[in-house]
Amino acid sequence: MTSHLMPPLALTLVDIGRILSLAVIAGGLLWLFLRAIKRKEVERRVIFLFIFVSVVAPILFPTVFQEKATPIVKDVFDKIESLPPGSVVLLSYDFDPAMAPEVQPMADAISRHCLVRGLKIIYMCLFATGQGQFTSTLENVIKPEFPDKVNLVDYVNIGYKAGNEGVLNVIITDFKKMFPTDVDGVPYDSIAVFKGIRSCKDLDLVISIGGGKPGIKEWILFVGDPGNVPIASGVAAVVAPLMYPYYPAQMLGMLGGIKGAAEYESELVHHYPQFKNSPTPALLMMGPQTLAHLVIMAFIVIGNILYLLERKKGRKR
Amino acid sequence: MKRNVPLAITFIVGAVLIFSVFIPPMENWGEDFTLFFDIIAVFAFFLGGGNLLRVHLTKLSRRKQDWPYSIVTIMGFLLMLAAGLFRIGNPGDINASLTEQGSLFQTIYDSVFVPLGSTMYALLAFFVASASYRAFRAKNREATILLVAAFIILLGRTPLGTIVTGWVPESFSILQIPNLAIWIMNSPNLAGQRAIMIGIGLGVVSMSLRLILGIERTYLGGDDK
Amino acid sequence: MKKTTLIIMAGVTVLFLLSWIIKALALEGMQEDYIKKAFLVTFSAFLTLSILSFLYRDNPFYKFAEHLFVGVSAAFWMSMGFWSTIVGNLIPRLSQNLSVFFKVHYIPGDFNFRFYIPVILGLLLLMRLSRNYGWISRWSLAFIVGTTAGLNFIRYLRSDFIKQISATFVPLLVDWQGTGHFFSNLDLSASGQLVMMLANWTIFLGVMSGIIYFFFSKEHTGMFGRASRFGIWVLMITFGASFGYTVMGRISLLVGRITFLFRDWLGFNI
Amino acid sequence: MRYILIIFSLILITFSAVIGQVDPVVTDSLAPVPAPPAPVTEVAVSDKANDHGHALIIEWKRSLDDGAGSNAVMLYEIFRSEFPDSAFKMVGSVPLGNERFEDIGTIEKESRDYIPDNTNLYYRVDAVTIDPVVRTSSEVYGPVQSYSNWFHKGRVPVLTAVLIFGALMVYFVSVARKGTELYVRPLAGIAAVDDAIGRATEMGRPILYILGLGTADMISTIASFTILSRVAKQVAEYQTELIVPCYDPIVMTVAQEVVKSSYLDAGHPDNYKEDSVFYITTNQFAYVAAVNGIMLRDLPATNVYMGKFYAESLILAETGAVAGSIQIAGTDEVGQLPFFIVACDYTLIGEELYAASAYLGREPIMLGSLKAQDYAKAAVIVLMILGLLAINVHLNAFIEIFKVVD
Repeated sequence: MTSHLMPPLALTLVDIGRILSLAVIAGGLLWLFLRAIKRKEVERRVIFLFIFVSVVAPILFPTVFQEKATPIVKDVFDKIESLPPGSVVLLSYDFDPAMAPEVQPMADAISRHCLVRGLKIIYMCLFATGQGQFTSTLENVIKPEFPDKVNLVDYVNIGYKAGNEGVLNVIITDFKKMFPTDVDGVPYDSIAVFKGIRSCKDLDLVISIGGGKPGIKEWILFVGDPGNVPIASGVAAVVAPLMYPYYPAQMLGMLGGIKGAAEYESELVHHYPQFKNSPTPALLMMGPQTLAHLVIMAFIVIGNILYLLERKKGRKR
Repeated sequence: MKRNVPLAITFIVGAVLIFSVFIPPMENWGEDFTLFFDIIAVFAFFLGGGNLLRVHLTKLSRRKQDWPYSIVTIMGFLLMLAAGLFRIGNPGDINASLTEQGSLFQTIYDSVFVPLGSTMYALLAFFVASASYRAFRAKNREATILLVAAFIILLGRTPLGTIVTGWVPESFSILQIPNLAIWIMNSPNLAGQRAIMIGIGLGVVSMSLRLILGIERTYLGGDDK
Repeated sequence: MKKTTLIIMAGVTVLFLLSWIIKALALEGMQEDYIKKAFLVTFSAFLTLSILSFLYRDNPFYKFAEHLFVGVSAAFWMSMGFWSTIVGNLIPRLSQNLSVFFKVHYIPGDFNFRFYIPVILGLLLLMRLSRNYGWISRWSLAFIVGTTAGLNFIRYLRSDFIKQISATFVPLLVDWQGTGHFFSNLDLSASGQLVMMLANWTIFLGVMSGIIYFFFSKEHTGMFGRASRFGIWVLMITFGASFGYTVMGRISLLVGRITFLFRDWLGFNI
Repeated sequence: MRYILIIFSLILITFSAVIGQVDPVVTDSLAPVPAPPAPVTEVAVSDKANDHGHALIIEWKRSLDDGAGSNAVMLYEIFRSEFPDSAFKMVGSVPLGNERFEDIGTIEKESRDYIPDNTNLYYRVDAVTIDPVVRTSSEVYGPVQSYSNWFHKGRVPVLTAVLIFGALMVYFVSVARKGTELYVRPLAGIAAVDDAIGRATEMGRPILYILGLGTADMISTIASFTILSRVAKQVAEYQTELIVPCYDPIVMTVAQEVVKSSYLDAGHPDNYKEDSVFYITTNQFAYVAAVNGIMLRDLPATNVYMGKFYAESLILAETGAVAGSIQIAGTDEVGQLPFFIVACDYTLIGEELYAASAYLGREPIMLGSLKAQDYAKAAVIVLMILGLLAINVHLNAFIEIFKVVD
C-alpha cells in the first residue's frame, strides 16, 4: 500500500496500474484542453468517464499523497508530542457507526500516537454506540501494534454513561462518582491509570472525537472552559466549520473531516517511521478525493478557457 | 361549504397554535397537532398508493408508451406491500419488528431499495463534475465571484492547497489557501447564509399570516362552483 | 425489438447467471443459504449498474430499475407509515381491543377521543378518490395548512429572525489594546487580530447588504443599488463556497458505491 | 422434616454466632460506617415559572459535609408527598455539589410521574452517603402548590415581533386595498417563465413543472402553487402540453385543482387533461429516477423547478441540461441554491420565490404584504446597527432584550 517508499525500479503491478491510470487521466485532460483550444465542446459522457476513472483508479491502485499538517492539525500533534511520558490523556468516542468512516481513522491515529509516546489513555464515550467503535481500535490498533501495553496500566476503557453533558458536569469535579468502575467492573481505585486523577482537571489533555451532539462543543462548554483543561478534537467535516470560533482560545486544535485525519496520519508516519506499515485509511481515502477534486478543478479551468475563446470569437464576428 | 369551511378551519387552527406559544397550558397542543399531521400523512400514503396503481393500470390498459415497465412497477409495489403491510415472509409475531434481519421486507430493503437509492445519490458525483465543466463559466461578475470562491474551497480541501501556498510565511498565513478557505467559510459564507435565512424567515412569517388570515388561498384550488 | 437489443439482453442475462454461480461457489461453505445470498448480491450489483448506465443514456435496464424503484418505494412508505404511526401511535390511544390484537401497549387517557380527529380528517382526504365529493378533502388540507402555518409563524420568527439578528451583534474591534498595539502587531496571520476583525466586519456588512438585496418594493439604484450589488456578491461567495465544500461529500458517496461493486460483488481485496 | 429442622437450627446458631461475635470485628476491619452527614438547610420549593403547571423547583443549601467537613455526602435525594409527615416518595436525585432540582411531572393522571396542580405538596431532601442507609433528612418543606401560568414571560420579544409585524401587514394591506400603487421590483426569473412558455409553444414541446419534495403545508410549496397557476393559465392559452409529476399525494391533489381552475379561468376547460398532473412516489431518489426518465423521453422545452428541493436538485438540473431544456428554478433550501444557480438559466433565491408568488398574484393584498416585509427588513437593519453599537460600548441591556427563553 505504501509502496511509494520502495526503491523506484521495483515496479509492482499496483505501480503499473497507478502510472497507467494517471497517464490516462493526464492524457485525457490534455486532450480536453487541446479540444478546448480548438473551441470544441466535449460530450458529457467523457466527463463522467473521467470522474469514474479518477475515483476507481485510486481505490484499486491506492495512491498515498503526502499531506502536510495544517496549523490547526499540527497543534494537536505538537501538544501530544510535548507531553512527558506518563501523562494522562482522555479520548472520548462521541460517534456512531454512521460517522465512523470519517472519524475512526482519527481515533486510531491519535491512540497510536499516545501509546508510542508512552502516554496513558482513558477511553470513554458519550454515544452509547461509541463502545463498539472503541473495540475496533482495541482490536485493530492496540492489540496488534502494542502487544506490551497492559489494560488498566497503560490504558483503560471506562465506557458509556447516559446523560450527555450531565456526565461531563460530574466528571469535571469527580470521576469516580460517575465511573465507579471501568467497563469490566474493576473498581476505580485499583486502576493504575487513575493514580493521582480525581477529576478532569487533573488530566493533561482531553480529545473528543465525534461529529454530533453531545460532542466537542459540550466538552468545551462543560469541561474545557470551567476546568481550564486543554481540549482538542477530531470532528466530521460537517461540524468542522462551526467549531472554528473556538480555536485556538478554547480548543487547542482540531482534525476536520477525512482531510484532517489524513494530515495527522501523515504527520505521525513522518515522525515515527515505524508506523509506515500501519494502515492509514484516511490517507487512502484522500486519494480518490484529491484526484476527483483535481479533475473537477481542471474541468472548471478548461470549461472557462473554452468559454473565453468562444466569447472572443463571438466579439470578432 | 367548499370554501368557507376550509378557510375557517385554517384560521382557527393557526390562531390557536400561535396563542399556545404564549399560553403555557396550551403548550401540548402543538405536539398533538403534529401527531395528527403524521397520522393524516399515512392516509395520504394510501391515497398515493391508490393513485400509483391507477396511473400504471391506465398506462397498461391503454398500451401507452413503455407500458411493459408498468408491470414492473405494479409487481414491485404488490410484492413490497405483501411483505410490509401483510407481513408475508416476516418471522415472528404481529408485534415483531418489520425490519427484522432476514424478513422479506428487510431483504428487499437491503438488496433493492438501498442499492437503487444510494446509486441514484452517487450519480451526484458525476453531475457535480459535469456541472462544473458545463456551467461554471465566468459569464459575468457574479458568476466569476461564485467560481473563484468555489475554486478556492476546492483547492483548500485537498493537499494541493498546501502544496501550492504552503511556502507563505506565518505572518501572511491568511493567504495560504487552506486558511483562506476556512476564512471564507467563516465570514462571507456565514454572512450570506444569515442574510438568506432572515429573508426566508420573514417570508415564511408573512406567508403564514396570509394563510391564517385567508388572504392566500391558492392551495384550495379555484372552482367555487 | 431490435437485434442488438436482444443480443445485449441475452449477454446481460448470461453475465448475471455467471455472476450468481461464481458468487455462490465463492460463498459456499462460508454462509448457510449461499445460493440466495449470491443471488441478492448479484441482483444489487445489477441494479447499481443499471442506474449507472443512465449516465450513458436512457436504456431498458435503467427503465426497469426506475420502475421497480417507484413501485417498491411507494409500498415501503405505506407499510412503514401503517406499522409505526397507525399501529404505533394511533391504535394504542384509540381502542383497547385493537391494541390487544396488534399486541401494542394500550395508553389510556381522558381525552383520547381527540385522536378521532385525524382519523376523520384522513378519511376525508381519501374522499379525493371520489369524483363528486373530492372537494371535501379540502377540509383536511385546511387543517394541515393551518397547523403548519401556526407552528411556522412562531418558529421562524424566533429562530430564524430574532435569534439571527442578535447573533449578528459582533464586536468590530476584536481584542483591542490600543492603536499602537494594533499597528505594531499588524500582520496577515490567519489567527491575527486584523484577520479576526476583518471577519467580523465582513459578517456585519455582508448580512446587511444581503438583506438589502432582498428588498422588493424599492428600486435598486444609487447608494441602495450599490449595497444591493455588494449583497449579491456576498451571496455568490456563499453559493460558491457551499458548492466547493459539498464536492468532497459527493465523491465519498461514489467511493461507497464503487467499494460495494469491487469488494462485495467482485470480491477484490480493497 | 427432621433434617430441615436440624439445618434450620444450624443456620440459626451460625447466624447468632456471627451476629454475636464476629459482627463488631467485621465493622472494624472494613471501612468504618460513615457518620450521618449534616443535613441540608434552607430547603425552598417554588412553582416553576412560564410553564403549564405540574412542575416545581426545589432549592437548598448543601450539607456541611458536601465537599468539606467529613466529605461523606455523595448525593441528594428529593422526596415528595401530599402529606406533611408520611407517604414520601423519591422523585429524583442529584450528585453532590448541587443545590437545585426541577421536579417536572406530567399532565396525565395515569402516569407514574404525575404531579397534581393546585394541591398541597410537601418536600424533603436527604443527604446520602456512600452507604445508602446512612443519610440525614432535611426538614419537610410545605405546603407548596404547583400551578400553571397564563403567560410565558420569556417570550415577550417574540410576542412584540408578532404584534409589530401583524400591525405592519394589516396597515399595508389596507393601504393597498385603497388602490395606492405599490412598486415591486421585477424579478428576472419571472419574466423568464413567460418567455419559456412561448418557446415551448414554438417548439411544440411540453413544459415540465416540478413542485419539489415539499408537502402541501410548506411555504415554498404553497408559493409554487401560485406560480403553477400562472404557468397553467398561459399554457392553456397557448395550448402547450403541461407535465406535473408529483412527489406527495396531497400536493398532487392540490396541483390538480390549481391546474384545472387555471384552465377554466383561461377559458379552455376542455383542454385540461386529468393525467397531466400525476403522482410518482414519495421517495426522494425513486422520484428523481422517474423524473429523469420523463426528461429524456418527453424532452420538455422548459423545466420549472419551484418549491422545496434537496440533494436531487443537481441531478434534475443536469439531466434537464442534457435534454436541452431551458431551466428556471426557485427554492428556499439554502443548501441547494448553489446547484440551481450553477446549472439553471434563472434562479429565484430564497425569499424571491415567495415574492414571485405575491408578484404574480398581483393582488393588492399580496403586494401590501411584500411592503410590510420590506419594512420589517428595514427594522432588522436598524436593530443590527443599534446592536452593534451596543455591543461595542458594552451596553448589555440592549442585547438582553433579544434573549428568547425556550
